[in-house]
Amino acid sequence: MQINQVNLVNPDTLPSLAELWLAGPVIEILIAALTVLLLDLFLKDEDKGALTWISVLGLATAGAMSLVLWPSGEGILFNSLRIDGFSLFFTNLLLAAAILTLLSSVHYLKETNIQKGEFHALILFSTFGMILMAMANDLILFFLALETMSIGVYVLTGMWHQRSAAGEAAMKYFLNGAFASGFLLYGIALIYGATGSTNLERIGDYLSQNPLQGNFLLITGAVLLLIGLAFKVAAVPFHFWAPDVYEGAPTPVTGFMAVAVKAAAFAGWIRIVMHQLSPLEDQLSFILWAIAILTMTVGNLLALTQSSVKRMLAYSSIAHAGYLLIGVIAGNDMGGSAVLFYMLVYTLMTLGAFGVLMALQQAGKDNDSYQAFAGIGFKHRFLALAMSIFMLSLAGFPPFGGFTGKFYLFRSAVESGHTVLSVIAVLNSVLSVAYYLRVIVMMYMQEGRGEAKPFRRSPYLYTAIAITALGILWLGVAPDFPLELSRISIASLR
Amino acid sequence: MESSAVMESSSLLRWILLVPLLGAVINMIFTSYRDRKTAGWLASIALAVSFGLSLWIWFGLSSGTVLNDTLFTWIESPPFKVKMSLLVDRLTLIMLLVITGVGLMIHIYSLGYMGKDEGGVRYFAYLNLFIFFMLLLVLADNLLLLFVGWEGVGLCSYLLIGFWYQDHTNTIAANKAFIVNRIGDVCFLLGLFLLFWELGLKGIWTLDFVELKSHVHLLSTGRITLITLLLFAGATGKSAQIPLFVWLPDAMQGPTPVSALIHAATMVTAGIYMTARLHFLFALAPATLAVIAVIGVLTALFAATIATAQNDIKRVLAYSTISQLGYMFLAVGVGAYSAAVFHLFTHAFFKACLFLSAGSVIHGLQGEQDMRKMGGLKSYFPKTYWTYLIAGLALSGAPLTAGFFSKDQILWQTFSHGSVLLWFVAWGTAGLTAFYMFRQFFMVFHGECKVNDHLRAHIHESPTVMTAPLMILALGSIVTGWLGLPEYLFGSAWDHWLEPVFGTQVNGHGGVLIEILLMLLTVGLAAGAIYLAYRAYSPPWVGGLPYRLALNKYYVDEVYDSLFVRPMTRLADWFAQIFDMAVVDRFVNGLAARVQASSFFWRRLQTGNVQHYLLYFLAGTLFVLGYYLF
Amino acid sequence: MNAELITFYILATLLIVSSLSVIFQRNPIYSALSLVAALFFVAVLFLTLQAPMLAILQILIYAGAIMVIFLFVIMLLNPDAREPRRFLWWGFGSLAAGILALELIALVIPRGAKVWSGGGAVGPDFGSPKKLAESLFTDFMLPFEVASVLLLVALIGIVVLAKREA
Amino acid sequence: MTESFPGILTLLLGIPLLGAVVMGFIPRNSKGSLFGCALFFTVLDLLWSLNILSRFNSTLGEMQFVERVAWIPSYGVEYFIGIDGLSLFLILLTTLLGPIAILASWSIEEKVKEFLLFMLILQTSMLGTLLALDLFLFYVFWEAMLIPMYFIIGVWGGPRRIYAALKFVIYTMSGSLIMLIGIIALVTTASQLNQTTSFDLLRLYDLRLSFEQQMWLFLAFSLSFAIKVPLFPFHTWLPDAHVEAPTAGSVILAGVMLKMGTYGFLRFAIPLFPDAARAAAPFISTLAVIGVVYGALVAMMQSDLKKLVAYSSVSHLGLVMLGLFALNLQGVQGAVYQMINHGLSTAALFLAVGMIYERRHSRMIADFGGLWKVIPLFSVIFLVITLSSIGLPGLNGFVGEFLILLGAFKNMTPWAVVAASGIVLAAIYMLWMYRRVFFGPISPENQTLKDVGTREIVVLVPILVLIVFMGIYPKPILNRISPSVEKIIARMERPTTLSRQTLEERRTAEKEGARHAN
Amino acid sequence: MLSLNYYLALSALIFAIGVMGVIIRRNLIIIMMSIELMLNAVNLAFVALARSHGSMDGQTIVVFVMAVAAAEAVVGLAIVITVFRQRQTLDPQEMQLLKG
Repeated sequence: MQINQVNLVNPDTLPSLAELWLAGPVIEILIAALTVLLLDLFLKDEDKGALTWISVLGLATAGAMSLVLWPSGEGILFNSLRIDGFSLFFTNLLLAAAILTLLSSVHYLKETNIQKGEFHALILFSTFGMILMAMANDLILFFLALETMSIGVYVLTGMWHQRSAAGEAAMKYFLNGAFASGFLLYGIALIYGATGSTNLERIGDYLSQNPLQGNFLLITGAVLLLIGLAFKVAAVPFHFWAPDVYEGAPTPVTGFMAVAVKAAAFAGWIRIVMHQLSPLEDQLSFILWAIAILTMTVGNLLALTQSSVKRMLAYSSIAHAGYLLIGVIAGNDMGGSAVLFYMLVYTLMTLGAFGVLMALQQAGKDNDSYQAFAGIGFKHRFLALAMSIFMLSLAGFPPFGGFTGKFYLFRSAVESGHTVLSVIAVLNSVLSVAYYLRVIVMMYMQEGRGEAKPFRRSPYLYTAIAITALGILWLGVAPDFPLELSRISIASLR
Repeated sequence: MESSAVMESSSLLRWILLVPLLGAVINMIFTSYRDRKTAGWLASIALAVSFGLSLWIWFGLSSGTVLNDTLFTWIESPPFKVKMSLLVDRLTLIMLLVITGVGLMIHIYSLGYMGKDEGGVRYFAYLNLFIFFMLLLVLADNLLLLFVGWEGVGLCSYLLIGFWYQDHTNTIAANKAFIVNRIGDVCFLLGLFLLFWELGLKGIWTLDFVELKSHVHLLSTGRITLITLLLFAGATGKSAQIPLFVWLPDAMQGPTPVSALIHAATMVTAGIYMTARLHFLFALAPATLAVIAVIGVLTALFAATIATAQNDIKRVLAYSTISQLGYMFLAVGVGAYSAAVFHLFTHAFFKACLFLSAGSVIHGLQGEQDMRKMGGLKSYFPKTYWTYLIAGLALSGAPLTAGFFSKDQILWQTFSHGSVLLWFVAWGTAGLTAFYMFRQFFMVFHGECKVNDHLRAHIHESPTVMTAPLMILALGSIVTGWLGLPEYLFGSAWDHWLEPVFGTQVNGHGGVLIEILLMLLTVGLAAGAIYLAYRAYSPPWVGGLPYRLALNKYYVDEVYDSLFVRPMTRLADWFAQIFDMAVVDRFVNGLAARVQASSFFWRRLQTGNVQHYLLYFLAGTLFVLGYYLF
Repeated sequence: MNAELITFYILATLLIVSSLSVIFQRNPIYSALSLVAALFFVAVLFLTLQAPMLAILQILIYAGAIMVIFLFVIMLLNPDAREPRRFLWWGFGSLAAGILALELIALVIPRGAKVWSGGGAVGPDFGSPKKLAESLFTDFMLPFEVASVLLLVALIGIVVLAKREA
Repeated sequence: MTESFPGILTLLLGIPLLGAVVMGFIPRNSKGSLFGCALFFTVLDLLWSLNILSRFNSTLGEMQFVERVAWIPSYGVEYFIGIDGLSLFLILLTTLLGPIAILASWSIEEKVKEFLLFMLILQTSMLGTLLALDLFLFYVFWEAMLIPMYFIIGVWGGPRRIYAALKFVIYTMSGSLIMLIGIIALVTTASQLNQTTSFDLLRLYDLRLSFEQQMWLFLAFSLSFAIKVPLFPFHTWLPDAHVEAPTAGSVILAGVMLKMGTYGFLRFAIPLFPDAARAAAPFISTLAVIGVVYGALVAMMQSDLKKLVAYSSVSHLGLVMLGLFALNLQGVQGAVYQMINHGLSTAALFLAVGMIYERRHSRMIADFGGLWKVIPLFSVIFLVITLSSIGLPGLNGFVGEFLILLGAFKNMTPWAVVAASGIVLAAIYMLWMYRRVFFGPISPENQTLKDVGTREIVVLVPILVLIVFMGIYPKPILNRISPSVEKIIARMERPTTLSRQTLEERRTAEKEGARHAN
Repeated sequence: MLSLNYYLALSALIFAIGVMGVIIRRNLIIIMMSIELMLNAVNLAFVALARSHGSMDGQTIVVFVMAVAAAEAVVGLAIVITVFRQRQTLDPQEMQLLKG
């Protein structure tokens, strides 16, 4: 009887085929994920290499579809998804991150006995969640997508059974994540309470039509939402999970977390906080400001004295979240596009760096201390060169993408009058130079203690590293095209 | 250099300069391929050419003509512009002849003196280089080019003092000479800057002597006083006056011909030359002139007293040089430029002769310089003895010698200038001069021979190549004086010769009678002093406090050491060892360390306990919410 | 005081007490049972808010399904019930939580701003399964689908995590 | 007079880079051909720069051989390079020192290929810094310089190389990043005033900023440049870097890199913010003069030859700074001239010290003495360099020092007087060092040292020739410098900035305009 | 009809109790139950707000929250089981391999 009643719903309100077609890229990822899951059951162990190809193919197809299919500025499926340049940008960014992660993890998985089928499927599902986060035009959809992504990543973190740190990391991540989800959800509830809707556009309408001064319900909601997002990007003081989890997780997952999760969260940050909640800018700016400064300072300060490169990269990713927040604070279009551009650069730099860490992995164990890098500079030139590029780019040296990105971020901050913020960021950059260069010191200026055995030659991994390194160079030397892309993407939000 | 002087261009001038430079360069480049003898002859010939050219000019230069040779623009930074340009007037010509003439003698002498030294080639290269810079100094037509020569001769002096570089005392002396000179040079530069900009304020942008001369009257007296004082401070360095004289005695560490050429005849007189060259400027600053006169006479007295107590044959002569330079500055101070230059001229001869004679003795004694270990050498050095005597007499102002006329003129000018006190001190100093000179003479050539037996067997008179220049210089020590006879005799050819440069010197009050009286007083004093020296080879006050003071050079070196050198090195040491590391660098490194320490500190928050993390999370939330509550 | 309010107070007290009991029980099983009680009281509160369908779901899903898993895991692991209690830490925790409650209440209870006043009129079928379904399959169709993916992911997750090594 | 894009300056930049690419194809173990390749390309670059010199129009103060291509249009960034009298000779200095430094590194046996690659990249980035007329481009090159230098010090340096390299990079970077904010703020302000975003230096010159803005921006820029110079008290990275760097590194560092700081002041900080520069002149001059005296005093007490030379650089560059902030033709021209002088003489000193080090494996002054006896030719060369460094008239150092002091004396007499004492102090420490190394009795372990070989003579002679030539005939150089300097001076003397009030008015008007547009 | 404020206050209180449980308890399972409490508090708020707005959205959302809660609970418990297998404890404070 219930079912009949549902059927009574006016068919016109049901999504048309065209709309579903527009959702094709997202669905395509799901299809790929399910295919992988199914095939995993039937394939013999030695044939499981095919899974990588299927996943990559699926992701690439999704990307291609998105490029071909997506027009600009449409809301589909009851206006809960928005298809615009911004979605397009993040979709492809996230797909690229996923592809690179999969490519670089091929040998890692083999060495560590992590179940290949599930790993691929989970990466795909998480990517699906992330893309929805970037596209979501509805807070509840956003929350669900975020949970899809999170649960996928919790599991990925804990997948490596032999390593007890992985279980611990998963536990920490999960507890923190669930805790933060609670706050996020509470924030959504309050916003819903204040505005009567979870749809971003309707919230936007409400904000533009009603006085905001003293509307504490709304502000509290926004703040709690902010905290939830801050947790996801590992902003201080909601960052404590990050170093432990990044260190404990399998390296490919760490890279994926550091990049894709952060990117998706920033997508939400831009679409929700920067764009739809922009009328609240005055109320939120101080909090954002404080969080940004704390984030970069704490991230850089604590990265300084780490002895594990992996953990250093974890702190460095915290610091970078702080830099990215500068763009959010700037609040103008330039700030938004700076975040997008920097996100792109950051993705390449960080994935590349974690890729090199994976290459150093030995005999099923992570080999991520600074010592592991000692003396590889003139023995394994390609890896060392790539790592140098990543480190220099992370530190913000020209002519690498990291510099261009930072430049753009600072520029947006100065333009919007936040010169002090950018000065603090710059001082932080100086701090960061110390620990990034320490890796280079290890590689080129110190002798290895005979630990560095011949690394596994993994064509996939090396390809991924080469792609990221070249990408960084490209973004540093000829950034015009991606800059223009990021600018168009941000403009499409309006 | 009257304003009416005719300017003539002559490209001859540059060759006077370039030939010695060429000699120096050739010798320098081929140091290792050339034997000493060829090098020496090459150097001497180069100088001879310069000398010849100078003579040529001397014969050709008519009264009131100034020769000019412009090579190229050197430094240009509008409105500042300085040319590489040479100028010869009569003053320059005198200097040219002194430098090339006396220089030639000393070169020839060096052939014998340095003939066996292994660094002979280098020596002659340096010597020629020195001549080049000295000629540049006197030929320069502007103040900056003069300064180039000024510093250049300092360099050569440095190189030559430290010629025997393997001995630390030599090179320390060389450094001292250069650095003390530099202090003066800096003052000189500052004076030059001041002059340039002050004139610039009046719209005149120049450092050319000719143009300066016609424009300096635009400046205020106060400014000129400051400028001239600074320039004079430069001169005290180069010409070894109080307070910067300390380097000259030490400079005697160089080879003796070098002492003769650089530290007696030419370089040290650069200060005199400079003031004479800029007499139009100094003339406008009576206060400066007074300072110069006082410093000059004090230096003369001071150095002379020290000379009476010294036992090193060359040091006596060195202090004597300082003292004589003091006389010259006294002359400058009382406005008697012509007399100053005249004394410079005669002094070049007899002091060079003295030094070379002393060198001859040292050479014969295989390097012994302590007069207490000499004595009775008359028979061993028959020629040197006589040249030494003649030059010594000239220095002491014995009648009819060169020194007699030139020194007398200074004394008379001082007196007639109205400064009786200055005259009196200068007069007394003349007595001291005769005393120390003949104390030295008697200690070296008379009395009992204290040379040890081993050495005595090898004592020999110097070869002709050394004694011939001695004799020529000795001759010069007598006849050059006759160029400047007093008014009451035949009048001074010298003053007439220099009239185009300095104008007519007006020597006012007094009169012939007083002049002759004063002259007699001087001669008498000198004679008495010589007698005293003959009686007691050492001063009667040996052992007394004044003697000890004089023997130890009034502890000036020590005083400077504790006043300037040691505080500075201590300060430098403190800067280098403590301040730079413990303050400046510590600040930088300390900051880094502080950051690192705080990194370790804050890392402790990351306990690994997940519930701590959650509490921090909560605390963050509470703060954020609290911000909106309050 | 009307009846509604009294009911509310009673339910609230019960809910708070059972919630506190969840976190203060030493034995996880008692905690779990307290949680069931708490969930039940929430369901009753749902009823007072005209959400009958949700109340049913609450009891079915939460008390029925989720809590069973909890109890199952507790039995499976049979953890040592003795848990060290550190009072300083408890003090911190309770203080912080107390402040949180105060801050939330202070912020959420609107001070003077009359954005809305509770209790608008609603239709009689408000909260009915039909209404819920309508909402679920129109405006929230995509979230619904995503929720299914979410559950699938969770499924894969537990398989991956809990399966023992071969 | 804009040239078409790959013009002669681009070629100048490109030749070393091309060399680096070509070198990529040379096998790692053939040291000879690696060096040959590096030398070929650096010498080619030198010849090309001489070609530029010959085509340079000495009467113009404007930029010449300008090339301008859009690079990142969305930033408003252009590839905009050009050359004028200020940069011309620094460029020649760079191209000259390039092959010399490479030739001087012959003794490097390990990792030759990488070393030469870094040298070539360094060359390009230094040239780029000097050529760039776009602030962004400038900054890119400015920072890019650090990387190869970091490697050169860190990999091929002495025992404390890591510390030194890290200190060098971090110290320099902390300054330059502040400058980055300065650049951004400047461009942002400019774009608010002009409605277009451009990093074009020449257009930014015409910007009229309020005094307060100028002051802040000047501060940001000067901090970066002051660290690079290095101005007292930001100098402590220098001795460490110099001591630890290999010879070629020291040569480039002292010869070219330090000039980037002073060049930065001259090209950017002073003309962009003339009022602030004028107001800050006493302060900066004070630091400069302290640097002159302090550097000299500290140098005096050093027992390590390289450290001594390093501190002498502090002293010398203090003088250059004084000249720059004399803000008159003589001072600035002298400063530019002195930059080149210092580049030559200090580079030569480091080369010479490197040569001794190769022979004796020590840089301690105390280990030497009486070297003249065994290596007279080397001693003479060293003497000439020493004399150039202490500013003996007739050698290059004098011309620069003289002009600087002359200029400084006019505008800031007391500073000039104190700085003049630096001349005395320079003589003291240099000659003292010279005496202790080359004079005195010789110790047995120094008996067997070899005099300079052909390669070393080839390395040193060009510098010596220039030292003498520039001392005697500076006119062709000064003539080419002065029009550009005059332009800067003229810029300093243009009517001062708009009053703040007008500026505020203008800004509010713009804001309103923007609001209406929305 | 009661004022919304009562429900919101109650929700906040329960949320805080949940938070408190998460922080102070040293048993992973109880911590997870506390998280469930937090989510229920939010649910309560949603339903109350839905009622006051008169819109069904809030109630629908609660359905999703339940789904999320279920998913989190199972995954969380799976993680707890893994960790327990490795460490034989449920005390999060004894899991401090990763720190600094």
